Amino acid sequence: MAKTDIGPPDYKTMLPPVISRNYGKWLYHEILKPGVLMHIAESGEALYTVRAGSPRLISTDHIREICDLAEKYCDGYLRFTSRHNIEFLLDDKNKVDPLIAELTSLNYPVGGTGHAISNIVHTQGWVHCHTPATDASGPVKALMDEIYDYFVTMKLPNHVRIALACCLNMCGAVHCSDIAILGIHRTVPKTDNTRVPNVCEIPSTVASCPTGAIRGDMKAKTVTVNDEKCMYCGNCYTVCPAMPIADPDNDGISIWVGGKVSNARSAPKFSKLAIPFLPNNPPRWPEVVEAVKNIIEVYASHARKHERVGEWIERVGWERFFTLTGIPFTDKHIDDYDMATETFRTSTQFKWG
Amino acid sequence: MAKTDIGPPDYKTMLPPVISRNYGKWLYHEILKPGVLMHIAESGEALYTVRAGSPRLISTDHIREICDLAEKYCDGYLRFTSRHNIEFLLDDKNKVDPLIAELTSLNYPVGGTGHAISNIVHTQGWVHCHTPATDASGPVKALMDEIYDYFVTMKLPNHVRIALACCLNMCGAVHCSDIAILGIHRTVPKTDNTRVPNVCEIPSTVASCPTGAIRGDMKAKTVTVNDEKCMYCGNCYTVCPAMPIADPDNDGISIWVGGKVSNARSAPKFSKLAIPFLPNNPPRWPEVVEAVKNIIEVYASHARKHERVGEWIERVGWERFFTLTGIPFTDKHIDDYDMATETFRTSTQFKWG
Amino acid sequence: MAKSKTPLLDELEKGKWPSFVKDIKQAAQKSPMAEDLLQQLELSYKDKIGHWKHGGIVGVKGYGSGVIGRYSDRPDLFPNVQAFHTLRVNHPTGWFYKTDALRKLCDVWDKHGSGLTNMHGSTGDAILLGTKTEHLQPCFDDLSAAGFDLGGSGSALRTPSACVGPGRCEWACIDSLDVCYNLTMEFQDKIHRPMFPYKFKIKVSACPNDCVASIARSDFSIIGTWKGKILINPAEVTIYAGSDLDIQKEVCDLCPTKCMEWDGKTLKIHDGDCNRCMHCINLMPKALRPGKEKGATILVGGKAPIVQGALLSWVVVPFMKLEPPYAELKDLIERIQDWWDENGKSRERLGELIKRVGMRVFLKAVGLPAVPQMVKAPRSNPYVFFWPEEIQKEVK
Amino acid sequence: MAKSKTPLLDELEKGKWPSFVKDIKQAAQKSPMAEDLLQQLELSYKDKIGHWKHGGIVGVKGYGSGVIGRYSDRPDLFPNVQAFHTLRVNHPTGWFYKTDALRKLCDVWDKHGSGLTNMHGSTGDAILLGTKTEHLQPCFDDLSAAGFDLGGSGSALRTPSACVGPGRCEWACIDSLDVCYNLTMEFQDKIHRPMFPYKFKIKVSACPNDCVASIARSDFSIIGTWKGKILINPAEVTIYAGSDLDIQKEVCDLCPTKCMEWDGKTLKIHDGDCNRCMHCINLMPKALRPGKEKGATILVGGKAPIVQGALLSWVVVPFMKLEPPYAELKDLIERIQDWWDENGKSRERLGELIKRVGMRVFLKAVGLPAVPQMVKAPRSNPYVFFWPEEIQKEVK
Ligand code: SRM
Ligand code: SRM
Ligand code: SRM
Ligand code: SRM
Ligand code: SF4
Ligand code: SF4
Ligand code: SF4
Ligand code: SF4
Ligand code: SF4
Ligand code: SF4
Ligand code: SF4
Ligand code: SF4
Repeated sequence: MAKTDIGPPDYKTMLPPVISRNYGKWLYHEILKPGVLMHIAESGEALYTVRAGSPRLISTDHIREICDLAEKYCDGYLRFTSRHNIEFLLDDKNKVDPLIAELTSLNYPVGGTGHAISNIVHTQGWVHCHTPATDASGPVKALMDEIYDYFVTMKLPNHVRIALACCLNMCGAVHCSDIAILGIHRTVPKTDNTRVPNVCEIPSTVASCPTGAIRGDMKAKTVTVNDEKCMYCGNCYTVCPAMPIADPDNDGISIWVGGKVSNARSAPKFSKLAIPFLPNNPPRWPEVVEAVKNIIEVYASHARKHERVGEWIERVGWERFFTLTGIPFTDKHIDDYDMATETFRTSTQFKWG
Repeated sequence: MAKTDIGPPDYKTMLPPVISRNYGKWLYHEILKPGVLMHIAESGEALYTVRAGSPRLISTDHIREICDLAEKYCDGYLRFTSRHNIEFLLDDKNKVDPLIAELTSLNYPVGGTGHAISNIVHTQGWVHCHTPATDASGPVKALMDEIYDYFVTMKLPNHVRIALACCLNMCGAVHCSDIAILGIHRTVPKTDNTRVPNVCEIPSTVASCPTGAIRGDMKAKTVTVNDEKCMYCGNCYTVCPAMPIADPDNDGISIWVGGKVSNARSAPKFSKLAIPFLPNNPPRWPEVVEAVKNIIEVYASHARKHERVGEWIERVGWERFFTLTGIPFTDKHIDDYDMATETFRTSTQFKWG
Repeated sequence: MAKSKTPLLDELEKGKWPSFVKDIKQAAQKSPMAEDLLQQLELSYKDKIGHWKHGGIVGVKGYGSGVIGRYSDRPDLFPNVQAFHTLRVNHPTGWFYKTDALRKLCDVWDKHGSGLTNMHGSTGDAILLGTKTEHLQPCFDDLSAAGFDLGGSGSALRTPSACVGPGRCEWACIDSLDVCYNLTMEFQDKIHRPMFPYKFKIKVSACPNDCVASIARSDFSIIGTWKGKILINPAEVTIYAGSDLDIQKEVCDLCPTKCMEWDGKTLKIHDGDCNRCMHCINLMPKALRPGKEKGATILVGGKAPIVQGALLSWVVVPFMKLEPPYAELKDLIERIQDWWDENGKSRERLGELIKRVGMRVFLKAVGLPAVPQMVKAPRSNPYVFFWPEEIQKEVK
Repeated sequence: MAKSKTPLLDELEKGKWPSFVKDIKQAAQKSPMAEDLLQQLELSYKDKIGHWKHGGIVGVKGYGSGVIGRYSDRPDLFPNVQAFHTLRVNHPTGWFYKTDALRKLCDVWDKHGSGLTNMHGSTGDAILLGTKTEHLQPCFDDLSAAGFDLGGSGSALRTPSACVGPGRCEWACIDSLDVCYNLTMEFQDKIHRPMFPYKFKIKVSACPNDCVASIARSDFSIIGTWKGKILINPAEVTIYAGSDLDIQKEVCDLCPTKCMEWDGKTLKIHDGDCNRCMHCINLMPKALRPGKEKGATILVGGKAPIVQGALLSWVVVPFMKLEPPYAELKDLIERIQDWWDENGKSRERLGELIKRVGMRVFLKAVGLPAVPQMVKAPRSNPYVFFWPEEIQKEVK
């Protein structure tokens, strides 16, 4: 039988020699051009990183192609980033441009560094999950095609981190992204009380509902949803398969903005609602692509250097954000969950728009 | 029978002629010296206001004395401020100094304007209320004696608004004051279940508890308090007289800082906990007086011009506030009520102290 | 010399600040009620505990509010304060008095009560501090004859109050005194006959300095503001530049929106970015004035912590013109109170009700449009409700 | 030319960004599973709905986690994805690979699965995307032989992840890779055998830039930081001064604590006021470096919104030295997990439990002292609990 609990391969066996030699002794770095980092160690040695975009959902043959490149240019050493880009790790500066040339010829985008838009952190969608309100890979591909230029250049005020999650579970980084694309349901789960007794546990189903919309009948082993209290989070479906919530006509996408993770300048922040609903329009989700592009462009032309999306919005005010982007403000933008009152304006300080 | 619903006297009949003439047509003002305002109207006319301190709890004879002064110096016109000071309204500059001289001889403090400490907004305490955890007029008098100088001068970075409330009902301005003095109970109400059935309504008593600590027995018409969930707010006592909470040994005072009401510069803010507990030590509450004085003095020597207490603390950080004042930080400073998580530090940005 | 009966309170006659103990003693010379209050208070100072019982319901004919019942828990020791109720007398708006009115008030109170007052209570009433049950009605009758009426208490509209505003202040953007008085007169019935789920407070400040703490201490906060450019008087700016005031450091650098520019000669304000905080105007009253188009921001929900935690009022109407007879304002107040009255639980303030059911439901019910000025930031949680009609609309 | 069976997905082969559709088609050349996935996905694009059923419980021997069960709801149309489970393979810390290891992974997966992967999943695993139930165990056996192991899923410790840290980054204040790997090895059992109330995530970033989103996406966030002075290299400052960088505007003015002074020649930092946000260091990597005394800030509670709303992690230990074998760190993790395990309800994350019972109770239970660094500001509501022993103490 196979050995268990061996854990992952020791990362030390995966490090290129230049890293092993200079581990923990890096002095500074420079971004030589989009997608190319140079790290200089105390020893004076240099490490060159070439970053290439990836659709993340990749075939084994695609991985082998990456391996081929790594073997050709960097002795077989590479890594992936926390945003799923590929990084080739070179110790020879002379190989950088040839590598980039070959990557380009193979249609790998080289970039994602500095004040760029990097890869979109995303999730499974219709490819593999059971609760999605939209696809993941599709909208990501459609959007990256359109904003490709921001990946291969560094002309934004600061980097813009985009994430997509296909349902409110928010696998990924959606709740703290500069721009987040979130699949949402908008109709109440359709409970099948003939199946509930067999596949669901009543108390945990009742407990799963954040707004207390579910009433359970312990004797009949059935549940009822109070439609007015349901905000379509789908959490009951996670717990009780007899409460499917997907609805092709009413599922779609919401857009969130202004989140961040780093502690640079301002503290980490949650993303906030910008657009409550856009329709699912496969295969290229034009409304979503358009909406995100608009936000990026308004940001690009109004933010000051080094301002993240959320920092820009906080400086000019959300009133102004809605005016500048032309996005309509609705009652849905006003929080009504448990800490809602914290978001209400408790001051006469505001702008007219 | 007396006429009802006549409402208060029409304020227009109470205005001095110089105000009636220039109503709504004021151009600017100057603070001529502590306690003396000069308002200039578009017409060029001037109104002089002389502000004098008051203990608020005053006898009719004291009011008559004020009337005597008003008649002597300002044709019988005066007003009280929203912080319970007395304002003499003069149209003749020459009468200002004689009025001040007489006020001084009668021991009226003249001041409370500009960057001063004005009167302490306060409540009933042991003088008239049924739920106090401390007295109101007593601590106010003891403290004002000690910080008198800040009332009659204008040497602070900005004005400092102090308020006192004798229980968590917070009659007055305690929840948004630069410095607030708040009476607190610290022990669970002593329920008298022999009286409960007669004097209390069970459902409203149960509902009165913010933390859900009270269980009611509808049949026996009695209530039980879960000691661990009780935070001694006394709200149940308001609703149910058979649940007295006052406790001479454990009642006392807590100190709160950094609140404000004006929209000037920063938005209005709540006061935050500085000192969870100080003992009730009548007649002069030395611990309380000392603690408040310390905070004022640290503020006076560290804040920048125009910074309110809360603005100063937010600039330097609460870590620094505790270091500078020497006040110990405890687990009681960390919120654990419904929006507690909003106050937790969600960033690596902080100071060491 | 006889030993004082109030050694603890005597300590509070010392010191420079005027002493309430002196006032109680002064009243005690005429009033046995005041004398017993003094003695009971001394006992409280000794015992470190209040000696009043839980209040009972007392009042005057036709009214449900305006009187706070109070009884001593030691009537054996202090028979004259066995009953010691306060009357809340509605103050003339802005707390302006002519002495003859004040003297009448004193005379009535010397006749019927302890001779002690609070000028004023923190809601704004003239508090007549302590009398016996049998004096309440005669006292009210005499007050009424003297032109005074009671203020609110209990689950009623409480006595509205206003900053001095146009009476003296150059920054008044609305006529706070008239608005307050007009509402007070309009809503006499709501003040005197409690019929709400809980108390309801209205406070009017004529500019964002909010000298009457409207945003913190009222369910319905009316705060003056303006649209358009801050008026600049360049000549006066130059004079300030020559004075002690450091315009760059004290004014521009502290402007919260950083929308001011000062080059040592000209002061420029990017008014589109200004959030009307008042700071620059406060510091340069001769040079700067609020803009010309004036009105009020309406905020609701403010209150102290009991039961759900303290709330500051929330913007619900960014800008409303306020001119007599204030029809739009009154209509909004009525709509809000009606909705609250119908939906609020007992002892649930307006802010708590909105917190419970959601701003969305409130706005729809009272017919106000959602605007970004209502929030500091849009929601961050994805728990968004859609109205049924919106869902149908999307389905093609 | 035959009409494409996937006209909708074909649209996503266009455009410059690498296309996942191409990868699925590539895999489909070898794998009928991948082919059926493609077709089912096309159907989803047509129907605008997913075609996967609610997952079932499948796995490998001895483990409770590492596999996500998945079944098609149209097995009639797509029999090859009737079962289509993913394996979560724990990545080498920092996502570093030598190609031979990667190739082995590919070979195993071609043998047993669809030939499709996610490199990587957003928790950090190498996701092997879709295979049949009967392949799970043999696939695991081959993975194990190739030196790989599964990551976490379900109510287990999830695969910890770390930023590249000392592997490449000059700002690393802790050895993020070693800490992460060490914890991963120490807690193998907790990763593979779900025994918690819900999932538990650990992420390690070696500085406050938090390149692994630790503060937002993990229950236990370890973030490198320092004490003492930022190291300044004045010669390099001078070089920056001569470059495009506007030190005053871009660096000093954006310092959140305004603790930097620049006179055109010398850069001064008032380190006591610095909150170590990294901004100045980020902009001037050659001139500025984190201070010498290095360690980590520990924060807990971060998570996505389900059920109680999203949380960012909260500071619970402002500074902890981190050196192998990380005894203090591991001990803290164990104490926290034990307390959570004992007190957490089913599907209640650590942050939600602390939110429910209060930070005060948490700190006492795990033995951490309260310090002001834990809060943005002290409480504003007066609902303060006292411990029974404190009350006794006060009574004299
Ligand atoms: C490779 C990677 C770490 C890893 O272990 O994989 C990485 C590497 C670096 N990060 Fe990062 N960051 C990486 C994800 C992140 C993330 C996480 C994320 O995006 O999900 C963050 C937090 C994002 C956020 O705040 O929402 C992050 C926030 C930063 C920042 C802060 C920027 C800011 O102003 O907020 C810096 C500093 C800077 O860029 O000046 C930084 C700086 C850097 C530096 C310059 C550090 C260094 O000296 O080596 C590295 C090159 C940056 C570049 O791309 O220009 N890194 N960095 C990750 C690359 C992801 C990618 O493929 O694009
Ligand atoms: C008389 C009074 C209004 C009334 O109707 O009674 C009043 C009158 C003035 N206030 Fe006020 N304020 C009065 C209570 C308040 C309050 C309410 C309170 O204290 O409870 C506030 C909000 C306090 C807070 O923020 O916590 C208040 C915040 C201000 C401010 C904002 C100051 C700031 O920087 O935050 C100004 C502007 C200034 O002082 O430069 C102001 C300015 C003024 C001016 C200069 C307005 C004017 O041009 O006439 C008046 C003289 C101020 C002075 O005392 O120096 N007034 N002022 C109140 C006097 C109370 C007292 O006896 O001390
Ligand atoms: C007299 C006065 C204090 C003072 O010394 O000035 C006062 C006195 C009492 N208040 Fe108050 N409140 C007074 C202004 C306030 C204010 C300030 C304000 O109105 O600006 C507040 C905070 C603002 C607010 O309303 O939120 C205030 C918040 C409370 C509360 C908490 C209400 C809440 O929703 O949080 C209670 C508790 C209750 O209603 O059961 C309360 C209850 C009480 C009671 C009636 C106690 C009771 O349950 O019976 C007190 C009667 C004392 C007595 O024996 O006379 N009093 N009370 C003030 C009224 C005088 C006046 O009419 O002018
Ligand atoms: C595969 C992955 C998305 C991806 O495409 O990368 C994923 C996929 C699923 N997540 Fe996730 N989550 C994944 C990372 C995350 C993250 C990001 C992270 O770990 O940094 C989060 C947000 C952080 C967090 O944990 O709070 C995340 C928050 C959730 C939640 C909400 C948890 C919460 O407390 O709010 C659920 C719901 C649940 O657990 O019932 C969830 C549930 C799920 C399930 C298991 C759906 C379910 O209920 O069965 C998804 C299985 C999809 C499938 O068919 O394979 N997933 N999930 C990620 C794991 C891959 C890996 O191991 O590397
Ligand atoms: S976000 Fe939702 S639908 Fe998407 S992978 Fe995660 S759990 Fe599945
Ligand atoms: S979808 Fe969410 S809100 Fe609606 S019933 Fe299910 S758990 Fe409750
Ligand atoms: S604060 Fe409390 S004790 Fe004091 S007057 Fe108000 S209700 Fe009474
Ligand atoms: S004092 Fe407050 S917390 Fe305690 S039982 Fe009474 S209402 Fe509840
Ligand atoms: S609120 Fe404004 S208008 Fe009213 S008195 Fe204060 S400063 Fe003047
Ligand atoms: S009112 Fe306030 S925000 Fe507007 S310009 Fe003046 S200081 Fe700035
Ligand atoms: S978190 Fe800090 S140490 Fe780690 S890679 Fe990012 S910048 Fe470097
Ligand atoms: S690290 Fe941040 S806070 Fe510290 S000096 Fe640099 S910019 Fe300022």
